[in-house]
Amino acid sequence: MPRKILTGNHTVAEAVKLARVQVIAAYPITPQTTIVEKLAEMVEHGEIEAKMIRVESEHSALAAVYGAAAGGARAFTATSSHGLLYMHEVVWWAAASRLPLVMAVVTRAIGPPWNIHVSHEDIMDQRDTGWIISMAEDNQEVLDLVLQAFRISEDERVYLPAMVGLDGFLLSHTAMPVDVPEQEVVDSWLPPRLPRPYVIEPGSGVIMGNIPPDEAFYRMRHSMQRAMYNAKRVIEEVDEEYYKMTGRRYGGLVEFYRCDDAKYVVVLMGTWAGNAKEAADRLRERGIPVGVARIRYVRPFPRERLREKLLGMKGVMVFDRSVSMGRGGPLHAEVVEALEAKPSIMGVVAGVGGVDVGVRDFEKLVEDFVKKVEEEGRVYVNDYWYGV
Amino acid sequence: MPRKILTGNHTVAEAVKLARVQVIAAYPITPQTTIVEKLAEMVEHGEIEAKMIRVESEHSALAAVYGAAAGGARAFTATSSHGLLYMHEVVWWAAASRLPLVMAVVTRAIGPPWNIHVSHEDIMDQRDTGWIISMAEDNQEVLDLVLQAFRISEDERVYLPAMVGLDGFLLSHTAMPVDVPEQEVVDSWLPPRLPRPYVIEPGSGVIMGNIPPDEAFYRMRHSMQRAMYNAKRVIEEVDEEYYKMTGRRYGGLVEFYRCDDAKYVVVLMGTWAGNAKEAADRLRERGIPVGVARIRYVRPFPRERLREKLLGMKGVMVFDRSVSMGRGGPLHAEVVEALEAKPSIMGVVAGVGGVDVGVRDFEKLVEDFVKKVEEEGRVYVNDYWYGV
Amino acid sequence: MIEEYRFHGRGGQGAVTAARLLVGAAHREGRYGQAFPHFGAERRGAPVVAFARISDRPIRVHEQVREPDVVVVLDPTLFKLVNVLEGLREGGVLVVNSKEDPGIQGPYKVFIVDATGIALSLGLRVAGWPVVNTSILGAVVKATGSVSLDSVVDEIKSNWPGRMGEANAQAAKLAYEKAVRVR
Amino acid sequence: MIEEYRFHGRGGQGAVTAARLLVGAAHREGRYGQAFPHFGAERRGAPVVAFARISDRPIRVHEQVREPDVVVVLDPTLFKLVNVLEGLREGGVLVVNSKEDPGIQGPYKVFIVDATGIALSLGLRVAGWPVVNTSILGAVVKATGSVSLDSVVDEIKSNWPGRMGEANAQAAKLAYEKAVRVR
Amino acid sequence: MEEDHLVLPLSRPAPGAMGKTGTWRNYKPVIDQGKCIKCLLCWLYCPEATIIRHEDNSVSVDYEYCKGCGICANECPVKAIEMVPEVQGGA
Amino acid sequence: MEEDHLVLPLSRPAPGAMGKTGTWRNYKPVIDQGKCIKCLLCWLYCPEATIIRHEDNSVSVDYEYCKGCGICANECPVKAIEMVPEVQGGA
Amino acid sequence: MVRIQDLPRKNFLMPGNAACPGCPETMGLRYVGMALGENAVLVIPASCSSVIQGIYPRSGIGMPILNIVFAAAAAAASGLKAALEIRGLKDAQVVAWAGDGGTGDIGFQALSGAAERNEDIIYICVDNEAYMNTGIQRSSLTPYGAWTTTTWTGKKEHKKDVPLTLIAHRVPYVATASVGFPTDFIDKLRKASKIRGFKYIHLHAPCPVGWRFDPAKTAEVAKLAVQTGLWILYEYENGKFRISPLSRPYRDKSKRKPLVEYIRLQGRFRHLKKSDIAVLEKYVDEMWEFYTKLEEIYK
Amino acid sequence: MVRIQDLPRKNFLMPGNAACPGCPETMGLRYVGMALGENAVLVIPASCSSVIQGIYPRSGIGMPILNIVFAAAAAAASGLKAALEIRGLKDAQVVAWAGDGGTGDIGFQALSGAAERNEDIIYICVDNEAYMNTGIQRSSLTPYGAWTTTTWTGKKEHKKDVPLTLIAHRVPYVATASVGFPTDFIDKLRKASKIRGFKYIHLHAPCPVGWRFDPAKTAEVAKLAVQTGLWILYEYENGKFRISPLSRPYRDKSKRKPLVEYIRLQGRFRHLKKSDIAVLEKYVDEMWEFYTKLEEIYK
Ligand SMILES: Cc1ncc(C[n+]2csc(CCOP(=O)(O)OP(=O)(O)O)c2C)c(N)n1
Ligand SMILES: Cc1ncc(C[n+]2csc(CCOP(=O)(O)OP(=O)(O)O)c2C)c(N)n1
Ligand code: SF4
Ligand code: SF4
Ligand code: SF4
Ligand code: SF4
Ligand code: SF4
Ligand code: SF4
Ligand SMILES: [Mg+2]
Ligand SMILES: [Mg+2]
Repeated sequence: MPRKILTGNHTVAEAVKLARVQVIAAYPITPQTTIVEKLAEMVEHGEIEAKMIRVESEHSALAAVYGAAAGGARAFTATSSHGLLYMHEVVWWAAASRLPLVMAVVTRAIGPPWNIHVSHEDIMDQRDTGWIISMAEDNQEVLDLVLQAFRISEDERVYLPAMVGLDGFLLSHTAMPVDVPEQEVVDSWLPPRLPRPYVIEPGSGVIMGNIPPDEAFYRMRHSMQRAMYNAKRVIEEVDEEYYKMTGRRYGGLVEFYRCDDAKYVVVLMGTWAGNAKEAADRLRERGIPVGVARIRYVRPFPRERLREKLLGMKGVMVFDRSVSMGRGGPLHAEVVEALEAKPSIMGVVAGVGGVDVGVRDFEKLVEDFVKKVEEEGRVYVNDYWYGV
Repeated sequence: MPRKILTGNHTVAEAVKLARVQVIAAYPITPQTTIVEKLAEMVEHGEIEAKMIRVESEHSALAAVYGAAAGGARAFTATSSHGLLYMHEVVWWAAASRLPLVMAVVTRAIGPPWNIHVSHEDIMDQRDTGWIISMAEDNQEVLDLVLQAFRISEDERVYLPAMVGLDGFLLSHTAMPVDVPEQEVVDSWLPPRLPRPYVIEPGSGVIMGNIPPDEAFYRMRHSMQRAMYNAKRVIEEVDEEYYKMTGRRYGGLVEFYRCDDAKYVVVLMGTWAGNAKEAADRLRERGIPVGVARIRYVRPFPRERLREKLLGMKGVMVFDRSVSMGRGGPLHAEVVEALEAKPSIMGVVAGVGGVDVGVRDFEKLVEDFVKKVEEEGRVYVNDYWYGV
Repeated sequence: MIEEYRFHGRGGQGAVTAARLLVGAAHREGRYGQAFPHFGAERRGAPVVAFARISDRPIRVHEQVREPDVVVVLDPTLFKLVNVLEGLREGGVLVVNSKEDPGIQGPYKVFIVDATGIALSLGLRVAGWPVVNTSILGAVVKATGSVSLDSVVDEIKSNWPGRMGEANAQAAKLAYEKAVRVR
Repeated sequence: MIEEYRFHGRGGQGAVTAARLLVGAAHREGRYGQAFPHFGAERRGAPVVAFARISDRPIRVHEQVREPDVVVVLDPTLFKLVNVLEGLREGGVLVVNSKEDPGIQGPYKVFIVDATGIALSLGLRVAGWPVVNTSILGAVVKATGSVSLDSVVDEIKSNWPGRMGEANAQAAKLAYEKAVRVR
Repeated sequence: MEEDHLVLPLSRPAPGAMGKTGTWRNYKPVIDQGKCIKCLLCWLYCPEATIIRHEDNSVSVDYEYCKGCGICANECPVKAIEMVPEVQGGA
Repeated sequence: MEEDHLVLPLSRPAPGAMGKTGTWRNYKPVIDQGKCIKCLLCWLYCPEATIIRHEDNSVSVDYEYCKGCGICANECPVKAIEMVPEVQGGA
Repeated sequence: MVRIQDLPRKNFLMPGNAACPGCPETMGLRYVGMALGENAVLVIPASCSSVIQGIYPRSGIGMPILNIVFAAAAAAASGLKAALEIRGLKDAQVVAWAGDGGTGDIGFQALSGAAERNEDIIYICVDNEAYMNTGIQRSSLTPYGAWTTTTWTGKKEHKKDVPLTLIAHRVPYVATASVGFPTDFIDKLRKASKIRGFKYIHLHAPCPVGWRFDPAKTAEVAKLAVQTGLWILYEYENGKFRISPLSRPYRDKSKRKPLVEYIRLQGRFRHLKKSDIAVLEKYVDEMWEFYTKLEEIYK
Repeated sequence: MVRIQDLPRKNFLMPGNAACPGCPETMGLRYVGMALGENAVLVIPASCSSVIQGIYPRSGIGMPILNIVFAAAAAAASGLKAALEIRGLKDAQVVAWAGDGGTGDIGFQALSGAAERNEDIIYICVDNEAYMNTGIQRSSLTPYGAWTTTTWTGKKEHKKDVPLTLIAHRVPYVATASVGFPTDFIDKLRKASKIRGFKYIHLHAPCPVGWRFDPAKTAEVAKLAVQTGLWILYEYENGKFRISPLSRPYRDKSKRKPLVEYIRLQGRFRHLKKSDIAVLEKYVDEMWEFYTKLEEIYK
């Protein structure tokens, strides 16, 4: 496996090439630009047999690769910050279409004022949309995550698009050693994309997206959530398979660094996890038992894994490189949720897509909940979907 | 105060008229459309002295009213679902510009498949952006929230744009009685907009949005969060003032319905709260002590108010009319966060906008945290901003 | 107590307007109400549904009317197409625009009125279609007594000032007179 | 131990490339490295900064180099514009493209080399500017001994195959020979 | 086979995606086969594809779905189609 | 007075928003006032506004910020401006 | 021009769909099916045509469809075409089918981008001159004077000339068509399907609901638009512009039917004053003058 | 044409800004200040000009600026103008200042919308024929054959003719200009400032960094574009189109300098083959033929 010195962005391009992507569309934005440039170069020089669509905006970039995915091709795009916001509508659309697709997101701050540097607002802003969302710590992981994203996204238990986040400049423009697997090795593990779960083509007789009854809509959304839950398993599996192939594994949804004997844990995601690990080592040298839980996948969110490991800790510190204004760090709230709160709590997802939820529905649901609490003492449910 | 039978959308238009809005730009989308139609009618018939810009998309709709706000006018737009997603980039931009602005969001599901019915994905998707976000239960509250939104948004302690959510069809297309205050009454309470916090005009010498050092950027973001915290107070104040003027008050950030003696509480937002209250009454008749906490403001999120009231409850049930795919209901996570989790937890917001956070920063922060936990036994911090 | 109404009509017949007028009439009497369409694409001629609630107290319920007290059918042909009786409570009221007894079985009060005929007799047409939504409201008043005919008439007139209002109000009055209970 | 480098240059001089080549050379010796620019708009002629880290173990730290072990100055005029010594560790190394001793005070080792002269003597110019980033690397090797001259030469050649590579490699070699410690 | 995690937003072409739209009709097109010259204009213009074109290019109406718009009658060059009120509603 | 909750993204026009850009220069425009015919073309074309136009329409250079692009010299119709290498760096 | 009798019998529009009676969009969809048959794959942004499909799990349109967000028809079609091509399905005709709003307003950028890249797709704008799906709001293609629910006193600006902007993009093929003249439309579609690169067809589609006329008159109104000279049928093909035979007579103003015949049928123009009508009449004359000259330029 | 001596002395561009040496955008900004003075208020989408402003809390541009997201210049300017107008500041000239990418690609829709609504603003496209701020990627306005970092072997399509599409919108004023001819540009700006409604000016702005030429030659290259006939200066004003005096001589092909003089100065064209140059030469001839005829149409 040849090792190369690559920037994060060129690593993305290498991975896209290894994945034998067929259609690429992307729009330049700092600090993602060198991905587009490199891919354009590869396509023009025949290093990769793909069609590149030089779109006029990010909305069109994602719409184009989405169209390509609907047409059965393996497709890829990349963006950052305002580009991601500008395509946001299509981000939602692509996920609910259940088409496999991969996008690299080079994380960057959102203006005003203009700022091209790293920040996680852009990628965290996508957390509701139904995309698998992963975050790399270094360029090696960038390569591995991009390749794995195709596998996960195209897995029949998942069929959701996948985003791979890499930190702007910290990875995108930092050159570091990356083991690049041979094409044959990747080929053996990542076969050509199958025309699944459906393809829009002459004769397919398939219409994607016309109006359903509200209840059917709600079921579709529930099925996305199921696919997310499936993805948790798939991600861990892929991590193992990949290990067999390359000798590298990361721990699936979360990487726990020195957490086994820790009393305090730092939770975060992205490149600065390296700094946190280094800091943990130093603190340990000084007798403070610190570990790091690096969230590799924001979506599906590793609630169970975190809970398992962190519930017994004395202190948990969540670092957010973004903020949900008027509340706080988005990872923070979700980590706290994973560690549960004091009263019995049940989260109900209902009424989505207009499904009528009336007085009697509430009455029944609350009554059942009360009964359960009274019987079981303490109840905790994350997302109960009513009537599905 | 004349009472009229109005749909939610026509209520919005009445409120916009009463607020003497000067510039309107909006793009039609079901179920928001009748707002635009009514406003167009009012403008063309001279019932309101405003300029209406009939834009070609929502991205432009928000950009236009944003431009108008930058030019010192009181400005308004309205949208829904895909419209909100399409303008999402400008939603972010407008907030960080710190310009007062009001937008009505008629909540609706996001496709595919196409679905025009109520769902909260669209408005919840905006929760990171820095907008004040409120949700109405009925059309009376729609009117009141829109009027109050101008006050809050233009308050010098806040200067953030404000969104008012009303549920698609459930309110937008449902006619019900609304007490409409007289113009003079509103005028006395909502004076013309002042050219604050800044105006872009000849001679102003003001440049909005050029590149800052990362640390300045981080400070700007922190200042938005401060403004959000200020808004909590301002919202409660405005609720009181409004009460003096109209005899109506709602409880500020959260309305607690029969929570004082409740053991179980349903938490939710929007129109279906009415159903939940009705259900609570029925359950109480059957001896089950249920209350309802209706979140009126998703942003700023009423952490403290919820905590105060709900921490001692036996059971809390959070209803989300949307889902953050791969996690669960977004309200759910935030309510749980407000009720804290088991270990000591500290949320840190850092590194935003590229501010370098290195090994020693981690080391110091973690050490301080550990010290605090060891000293105080249990620590809980929502958003610690490092170095601001 | 909340009275719940369901209106069946066809796209273009103004079922939603009928619901709104009814609520407006109740409002004139100091009562509370709620009127809303069934939220779908309304196509000319296609079966449509609208709802209303009326109560002495403010209404905070927001759900579809699942068990109406009153069902109003603006077009008798709808009997063949949809189950207009769905969920109608025992003892509930059915008001039908029809010349003849639709022959309904069940524990309901049934009223009929020839709203089409009344509309046509008064020249009430829009785009060739007889306007039956105002006339049938007269029959609803007769059948339920929930609001007064005067309130309905006032509401109609304030909605369409001038000649249009007069004619529509007249239709409601005529329907009030002519409506008969057949069951 | 991680060695940390900071390169000072001007937009167009290739400070980032120098950092990358250095890391590439280390990589040839089985070591690990990291090279990155300071993230701002790079304008021709404007002062720019780049960083590198080299270590025997994989590097997981991702922060700006705050206390470099080695500072490399590609353009002597920069002394007047920026504090190139900022954070340089005690005992650290300063490598300067200069004909004369810059007269630095402090606990540092200072090396100079006339990289500009070397570049021009070999005809190494791009858009009129002398290419100093490859030549100065030779001096860095001499000053630090962290990587071998061979590795640097190989790295240069594999970056620019052909004549360009040869000339640049030659520049590095010459600089290696000519660099002198002045403090 | 629809799996729990894979309820897709996919439809298939089929008549009646909005139900039996023949019920929307107030007027009903009736073709006078005697007058008809088989020009197929009604077939061409019918927005519903509810003019049935037979092997011999004679035409008839699919009343289950015909919405009664009247375009066929309007376009028939020999006035072979009459719009007849349905018993109900119309006037 | 900047309040904690109101750190605005606002700037004001001022020279040196990118620092003393004169330091970017490799070549320096030197005007030969004897040759100069005060045509103002250098002033007009200078992309930096660093040709100073005096009351009498004579011109001089603001070396603190002039980036040394050479446009003034290139456009001067009488070649009254020469680009002289700065001691440093240039060649 | 193709003879009606020779048109294929197969239906690509399903009866029982959700269109209003007398809908011009369903008419147009039928012609697309007749012209392109099994090869057509549609990309449909938000519009009446998204609703016309009816309720899941059925569809009232009998061609494969990728429904797409409002602004993205041309972009999604570009990607879909790329995929089908790279997969070897060379015969597939990817057709973007968008309303006037989805074409001239919110989808204009994606359209322009695809045109500039010369994507090998057919883009059809089905122009009913307003946002009909949301209930008759003004679009940039609404004509001067027309009432809509966002222009209660009539629109103040003239109709945006989208096909002309496409000609300004110098794409291989631009044509105008009308649901009043199906065979002309079908001919143009078939021609387009044989050209490589970007093809744009602008289909005039009078809507009884939005324009307020009797649904029986959809085709009649469409034909009147051409016969009064308001809507000019033409083709721009590889740099050559020519007015189509069906419109050619109306170069001669005296051959044109009076514009008021067209206007009077439509409720949306009811409030027009004489002076407004004069504005529209002048507009027609100017268009003819302009397009006649354009024939000269692009000869 | 205004005399240089009569141009105002006041600087609206601050020295020490963040532009590269030899930047055409700063040149253009200076002329905007000279032409419109204190009345100008700029709306600037993402572009080199957003960076040129330098670092907070200073600004290298001496006019009030609303920076705005990439796609929204024309829309934000529309709103800003509405506000200033409703507040009684009638003299304010709201100027959208956008790059070729922000104009012809991602901002094209907002531009078209504002044009159709005939907003009373001046929209200037500063055209350096690529995305320079992100490091020289292709835009739709990049010319045929040019190397960029997304067209390594040269762009395959011709430059999108954005001003022509604006003429197709029939707005009150469309003009082309060049940083090589500042007084012509200033004249056009001043004329535009007196016209009510939408004004579009397309400013050709050769960029030394992106086009790979010596920064001393920015004005020279700009002038050559006009003198070789590649860039035609013209005005379209209230339905009349005329080629500007500075370009008029080049109607006569023999008066044009050879295109290769222009091409040879630029690194981005280094790889061009003879046949590519022929394509560009043909393009110039065709443009002249077309625009000369357009003068006939819009006389
Ligand atoms: C981003 C976005 N904005 C608005 C809408 C709402 N919308 C759906 S269809 C439509 C109008 C379509 O008009 P047009 O393109 O002319 O097609 P028509 O309905 O007339 O067929 C609108 C405004 C939407 N779906 N998405
Ligand atoms: C939505 C969005 N996409 C991409 C970018 C990144 N971006 C900023 S400026 C720019 C290029 C601008 O090109 P142009 O408009 O030609 O202006 P120039 O830089 O050439 O002056 C790009 C792609 C952005 N800021 N926002
Ligand atoms: S009435 Fe209309 S729908 Fe029915 S057959 Fe005739 S044209 Fe078709
Ligand atoms: S249009 Fe008339 S004549 Fe022609 S086929 Fe139909 S019914 Fe026969
Ligand atoms: S060299 Fe360039 S920046 Fe300096 S004065 Fe001359 S034109 Fe201006
Ligand atoms: S261009 Fe030359 S002659 Fe003209 S003012 Fe400048 S220096 Fe003098
Ligand atoms: S509104 Fe018009 S275009 Fe839309 S479905 Fe109805 S008839 Fe067709
Ligand atoms: S890249 Fe070109 S346009 Fe941009 S700032 Fe530099 S010189 Fe100016
Ligand atoms: Mg339309
Ligand atoms: Mg550009």
